[in-house]
Amino acid sequence: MKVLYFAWLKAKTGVAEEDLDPPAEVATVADLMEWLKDRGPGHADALANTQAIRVAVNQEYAAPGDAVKAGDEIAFFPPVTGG
Amino acid sequence: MKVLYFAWLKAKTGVAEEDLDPPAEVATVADLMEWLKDRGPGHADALANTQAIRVAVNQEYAAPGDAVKAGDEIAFFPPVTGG
Amino acid sequence: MIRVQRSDFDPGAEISALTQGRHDVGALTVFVGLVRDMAGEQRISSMELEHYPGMTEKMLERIEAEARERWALNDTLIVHRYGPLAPGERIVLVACTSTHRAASFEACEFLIDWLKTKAPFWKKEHGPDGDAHWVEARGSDDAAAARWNRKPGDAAE
Amino acid sequence: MIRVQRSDFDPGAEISALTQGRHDVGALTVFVGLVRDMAGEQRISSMELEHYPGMTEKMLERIEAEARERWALNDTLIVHRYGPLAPGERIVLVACTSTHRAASFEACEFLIDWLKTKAPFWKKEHGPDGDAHWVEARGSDDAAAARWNRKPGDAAE
Repeated sequence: MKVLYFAWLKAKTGVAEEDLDPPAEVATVADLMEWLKDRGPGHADALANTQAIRVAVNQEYAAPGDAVKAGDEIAFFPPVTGG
Repeated sequence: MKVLYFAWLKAKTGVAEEDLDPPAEVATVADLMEWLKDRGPGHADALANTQAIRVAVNQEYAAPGDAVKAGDEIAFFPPVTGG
Repeated sequence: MIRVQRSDFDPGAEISALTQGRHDVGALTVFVGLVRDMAGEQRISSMELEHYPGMTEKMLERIEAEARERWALNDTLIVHRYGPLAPGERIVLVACTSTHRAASFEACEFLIDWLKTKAPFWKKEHGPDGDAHWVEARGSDDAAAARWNRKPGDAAE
Repeated sequence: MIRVQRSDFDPGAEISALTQGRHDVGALTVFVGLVRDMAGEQRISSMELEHYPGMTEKMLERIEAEARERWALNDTLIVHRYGPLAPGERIVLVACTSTHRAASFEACEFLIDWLKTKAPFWKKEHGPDGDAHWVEARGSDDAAAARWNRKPGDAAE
């Protein structure tokens, strides 16, 4: 599973991208966010306010209950501000 | 008084512009239109359908009841179609 | 600024002039109207655009002033051609710059809507067989322009 | 067409490419977004625009396809930059051509409204003292985008 962080989530976690292999019980976006928080204080800080975070699974916007599985590309980022 | 005709009003009257000196009883736009119709069949045809004609007095849109006087520039034209 | 001219204009150059060297423009909206080779079912081989010199400039200036009163704009530009025009040629350009996009879009649409119903231009279309007719004003243009009429008592925007 | 690029673009050239040699385009609406040197009360000395390569293109293509389904358009174009940007620089261009102006205006506004809330770009503003912050999403942008949401049962336009 490839996990990407953008904008201030990248700054807080200190990584742009990581290849991870979470345990089988990590089945949804919400599960993954909880599991990632244990990777360190930077991750915990970045993922603390779930309201402020948008998620994409395989480059499609996803909700907390959506499934994640091995091989997926999961991205965490703030609400977008382009244009 | 300078009278101008544009678009199909110019084609029907056969003139773009004429300097005229109508009698004193021609006091309004409506009076002027009636008076102009007597200038010939072209003028009568051009000015027959008052609904289809817009008028400007001194380059400002005007209504049938608006005053006209010596020295004014009066223009007759169809509804505009620029842009 | 407004310009009424026989010659073509360069949209890129007009846009550049509005934004070049400025750091206070966040949004630019531009509209360009062009001659099509069809009007409804009718084939158009050329067009003649007549105007009322003097009154045209006066009306365009007034429309522009109205836009600048209604919206917070950095700049506005109207360029309108007259004379003979072939299909594919540019007729009119309207551009507005503002700090924010909503104002630039609204003002640009307002300018072209009012111009179409108030500026004294008349189009004559020539068909491929030499037939020609004066274009009739469209009710949809009146309706578009009327969207911007203020009701009595409207607060300034 | 959509393009995501680090380099600047030439609005005049982009407009030309959409209209050159065509006789079926009656209306072109273009929006250009630029970097301002102020954000509210805050002075901006530069900006960094981050994006999500891959997803950005996918979202822009989807937004473009949605516009072309909703309106009768000749063509659409979105060009969006990323990377470092100084005040006065262009960020984004959105352009739509159509036979009629209402479609070109509406589609152009739709494209920029949806792009602003759906395309994965993030702006970081740098102040004159070296301070920097990520720009926060604005409720007014969400509201602008929501105007275009279809209610269930809406007929195709």
